[in-house]
Amino acid sequence: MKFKRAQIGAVTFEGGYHNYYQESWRLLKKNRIAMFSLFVILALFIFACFALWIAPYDPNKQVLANRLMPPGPKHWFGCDEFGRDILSRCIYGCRVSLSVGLFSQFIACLIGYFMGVAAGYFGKKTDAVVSFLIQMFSSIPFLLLAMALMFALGSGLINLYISLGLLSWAGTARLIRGNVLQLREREYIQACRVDGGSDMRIILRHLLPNCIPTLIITVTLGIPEAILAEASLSFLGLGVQSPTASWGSMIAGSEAFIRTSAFYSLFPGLCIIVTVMAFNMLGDGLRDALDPKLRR
Amino acid sequence: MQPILEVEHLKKYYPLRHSFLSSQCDAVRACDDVSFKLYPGETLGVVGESGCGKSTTMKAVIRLIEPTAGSVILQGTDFLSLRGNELKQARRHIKMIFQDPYSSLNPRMTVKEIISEPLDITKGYADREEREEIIVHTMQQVGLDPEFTNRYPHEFSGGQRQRIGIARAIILHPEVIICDEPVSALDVSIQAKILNLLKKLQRELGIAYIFISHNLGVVRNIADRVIVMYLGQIVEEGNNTELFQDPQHPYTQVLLSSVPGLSGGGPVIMQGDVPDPADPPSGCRFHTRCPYAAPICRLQKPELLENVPGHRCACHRTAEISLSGKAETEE
Amino acid sequence: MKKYLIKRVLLAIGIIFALSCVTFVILNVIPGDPVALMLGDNADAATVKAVRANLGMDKPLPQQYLSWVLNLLTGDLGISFFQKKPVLTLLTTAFQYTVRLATISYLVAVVLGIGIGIFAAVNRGKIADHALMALAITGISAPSFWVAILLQIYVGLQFKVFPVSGLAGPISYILPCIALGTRYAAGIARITRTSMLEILNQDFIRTAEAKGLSPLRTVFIHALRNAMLPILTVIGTNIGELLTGSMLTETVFNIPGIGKLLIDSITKRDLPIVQGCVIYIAVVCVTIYLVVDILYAVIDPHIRLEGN
Amino acid sequence: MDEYLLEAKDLSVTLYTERGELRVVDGVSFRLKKRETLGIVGESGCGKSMTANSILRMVPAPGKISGGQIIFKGRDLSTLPERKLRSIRGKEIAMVFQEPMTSLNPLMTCGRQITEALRAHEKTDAKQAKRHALELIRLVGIPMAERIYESTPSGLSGGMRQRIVIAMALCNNPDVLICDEPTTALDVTVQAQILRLIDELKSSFGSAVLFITHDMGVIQQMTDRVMVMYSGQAVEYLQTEELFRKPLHPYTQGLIACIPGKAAVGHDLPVIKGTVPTLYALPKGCLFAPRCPYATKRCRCERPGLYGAGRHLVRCFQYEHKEASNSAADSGS
Repeated sequence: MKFKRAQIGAVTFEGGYHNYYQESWRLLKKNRIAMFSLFVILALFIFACFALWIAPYDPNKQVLANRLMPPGPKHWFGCDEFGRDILSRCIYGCRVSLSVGLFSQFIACLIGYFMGVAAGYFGKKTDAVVSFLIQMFSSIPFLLLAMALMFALGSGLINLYISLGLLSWAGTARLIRGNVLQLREREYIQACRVDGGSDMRIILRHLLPNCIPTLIITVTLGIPEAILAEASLSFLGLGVQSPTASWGSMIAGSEAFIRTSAFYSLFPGLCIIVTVMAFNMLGDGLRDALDPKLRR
Repeated sequence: MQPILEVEHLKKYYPLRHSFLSSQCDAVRACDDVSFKLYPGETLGVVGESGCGKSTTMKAVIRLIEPTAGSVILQGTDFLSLRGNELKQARRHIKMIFQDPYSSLNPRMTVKEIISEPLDITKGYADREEREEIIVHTMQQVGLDPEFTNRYPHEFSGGQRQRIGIARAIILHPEVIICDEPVSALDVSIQAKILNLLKKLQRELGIAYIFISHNLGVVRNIADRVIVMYLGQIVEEGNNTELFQDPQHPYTQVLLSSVPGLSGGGPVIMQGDVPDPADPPSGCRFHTRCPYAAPICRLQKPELLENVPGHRCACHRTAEISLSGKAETEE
Repeated sequence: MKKYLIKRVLLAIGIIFALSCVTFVILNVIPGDPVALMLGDNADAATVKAVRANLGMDKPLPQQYLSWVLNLLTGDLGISFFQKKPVLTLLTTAFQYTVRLATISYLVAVVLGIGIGIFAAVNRGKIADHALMALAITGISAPSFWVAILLQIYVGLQFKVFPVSGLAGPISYILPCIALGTRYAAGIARITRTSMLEILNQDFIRTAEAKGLSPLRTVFIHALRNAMLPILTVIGTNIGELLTGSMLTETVFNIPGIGKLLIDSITKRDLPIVQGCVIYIAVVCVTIYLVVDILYAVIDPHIRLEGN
Repeated sequence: MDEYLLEAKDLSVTLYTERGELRVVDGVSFRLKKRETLGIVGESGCGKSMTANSILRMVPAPGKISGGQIIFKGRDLSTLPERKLRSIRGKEIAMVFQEPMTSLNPLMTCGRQITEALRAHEKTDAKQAKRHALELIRLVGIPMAERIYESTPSGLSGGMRQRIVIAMALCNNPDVLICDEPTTALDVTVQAQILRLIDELKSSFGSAVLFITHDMGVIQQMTDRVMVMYSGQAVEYLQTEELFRKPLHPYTQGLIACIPGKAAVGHDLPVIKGTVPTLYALPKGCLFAPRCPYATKRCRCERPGLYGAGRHLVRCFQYEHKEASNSAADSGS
């Protein structure tokens, strides 16, 4: 059994220019799972954007005659306890999940990047403060604080973006800080110093481009976490406001009917699992393609 | 001739926060009282084993790390006292070439962006056209095809990458370049090419090199004068031929004899490892491993004395050793 | 080691203190008027005023915070607004169930996760590896409350031995434990595999092989111990998440744990319990991290030095 | 045939990468006699380390031995079952690696790492193994053996670690010791110590040594015979003293000429033009032809075989019809 793997480095590329991202894209394209996930995610975005046209019914229209109707030709996913079409609600739920994922991670990524660079590059007291904040936020389950914050703020989409974003930047900041600490010692940064380059130049021209892969990966892997958190909060009644369709709140609604209508809880759950899995697998693929450890 | 770079009593101490092993010492003396002069157009080799402080010293000279004490006079001005824009302008005259051809180039920048960075920082060009011209000319000077300007470093081999690093260093026509192990990561055949390139550039541009290397063969080939360092101090300094053919300090003798294939005789085997720089030996720092150590060596620090003109050596027993060394070779 | 210990304990105390601030701000400052939050909009002014005086909320905020923290130090978390019992008593009773549930599921998850991870790493690239990792990624992507409901539907309701609600003997822990543990088993399996692969690629593994050691010995004696550090980190950092995960599971299975208590209190808007719960869990988590960090330092002496 | 301890016949190693198959070792043969030291020298990427690793079938993952035989004491190691091969690894053939800083387990005491190697092959009790290990630690020149035995490698210098690795390699009195760039990562004075140590131990243990390095000086000091490799092929086999006196292959000549310490001070070094070809696009003819100053049309389209007589073999058409040993004068220097 040979555990060690050969390093096939120092292979010069024959013909054609390859910058880092072209090369990463080439690697990603070869990864079938990641490409399939990307396709699924694009499809989900289309569902979310064009829900109005794609959804067969109005998600909030109650038809009491259709109460808990099992899946059939007219209602593929069946109907809920108010006779609302589950398929349509799932499609609209896509909007909530994806927007929560994207916006909260955008906020988290911004805070995380600046915190991380400040800590890693300037060091000393800034670093001490930021590191303490990072430690504090990562030593308490973020869903707990999110629950408290949502309890205080009240349910609603905007509040979800804010509370999930404000509470999940610690991971990004930690990674960026580590990244910057490593990069700071690179010889090309030293070369820039020898040339008289300013801190601003180093941060913008040298650090930022080298941190972007990390940011891409953390955002991609942060989105599924945020989606799961939103689902949990909505499941507990702390997420979106009541008529809004969210996968988590749909599952919460189905809980009372598990003995009679098993299908009800099945579909929203499948939606969550497919979405979260797609982001997770794309994130894994991106990590393989972008990881600076694997390539120079 | 007026020296272009004069370093006097340069010190760099790294404070140690926890000191539970060493009793009194509270700092790593990576560079301890180093003085030397560099003349225009010459190559000064700096040799020593890893951890001897040769890199630290030179990084302190170029202010990559701020020295603890001492002075650096570059072209008559005190380099260490410069601030802000003055420092930026003075940095045009002194550049550095790094060891690792992989980590010394930013992987997200094209060759052109890398080479032109010093130019852009100092705004050392009149217009866009002149900038292009300078870049192309510099690339040709170091033997790079100007067609490669828009490529990324990872497309190049180690030797070519080192050429890019050299191009970045010479683009502003500095008077001094510090070469920090520029060929250590390269294969012999490529090493030879880079050494030849450095020599060619020196002839054409009159640059003075400080050439740091642990490879004595390389230094033997390229240097005019050589400094030997041990645990943060200079132990011997002399011109190339003298130092290699008639080393005076016992450490230099051991070092030279250790290189297989460089000297005729077999190696002098020295006992033990380099001592911990945080807790260097008293007196002469080499006495713990020196085959000629006498009681005085442990007590008193030897001065760097010029016994032969142009040849300095820090050893209490120089006279006796050179005699006994000769006696041995005659046997 | 002593120095490191002291430093680490001080840090933990600092974090708990900072978290108490954050909790207070979230629950007392952000809502504007916490009493109105508790009583709802249509409470009459007199009642609001009485409740406010009763809870000490008519004083300025810094004073409120101070008295709350001072009470915390003596173990007094206040009185439940609706149940009229000391919060601490309610919390400790409920916490026993949570601990039992979390411990059982986590132990199984850790053992299973590490085992699967090692197996997958050693069989890198083979079908078993791909299948297990596909399972693992499904595991980390499935929301635990949904898994819990599926288990109720397809196991609990089919086989009467497994109750779907409440606690009745050890057997009733099985489904909640599966629901809670899956996600962590999957996560640990993934990190174990990654970590093992990285270590198996190190030079000293090659040395071990060149010595003529058996693959079993190489993997378990040489690789596993070195791979343990990142695995231990994930195991440690997941414990906090485990507590929140168990809240969801408790709600589904109707187990009177701390999660159920918190959710019920949130629904009833019983502020003292919510506040007490958050700070209680925060203290528990910080303590667990403290223990994990110390364990870490015992395994790898380098950490102690870096900590300085 | 019996006088040879280890014999590689037409050995090939291929890396099966996603971009195609790479022949990193291409038909290399060598023989190692008892108590002899054979050097393999070449630049990075020439396949010397792969050759070393292939002997104990330790080629890293996408690579495989794709042809040839490795005969050791009458058995072919390239086809031996894994279990039997394991009883040879570390027992009859041992290895010392390049990176002393990473080739020891950072969490295991040095002593245990040595006794483990001992006990993998011999049933000895813990006490005896410890005694033996301590003896070895002293033998490789480490002071305070007892303390080192109990400590993990973390505080040790590169030289010390390499001594531990050597102690580990020698603990079962191997017949063959494979040293893969054992001193490349070390300082010269420490290198001198380690080289002396290997030399001494070689004679006291009576092992044959296969010494892989890129340093011509080390080759000169350590080896009896040399195999020069270029792009996966052996291009020249010769006695070490001949390496510096009359190298025949143009590549070897170039390699010797460009060693900086040997050349005249201050002058430009002679260089080999061009660069090593990538393994993805090897030249059709002689692998060295694009860089060779003497290349003819034939060199560019035909691969030369090994020519010469006796112990001096050269992969170059110049020597096709000559007795290699007589042709030094023609080598065009």
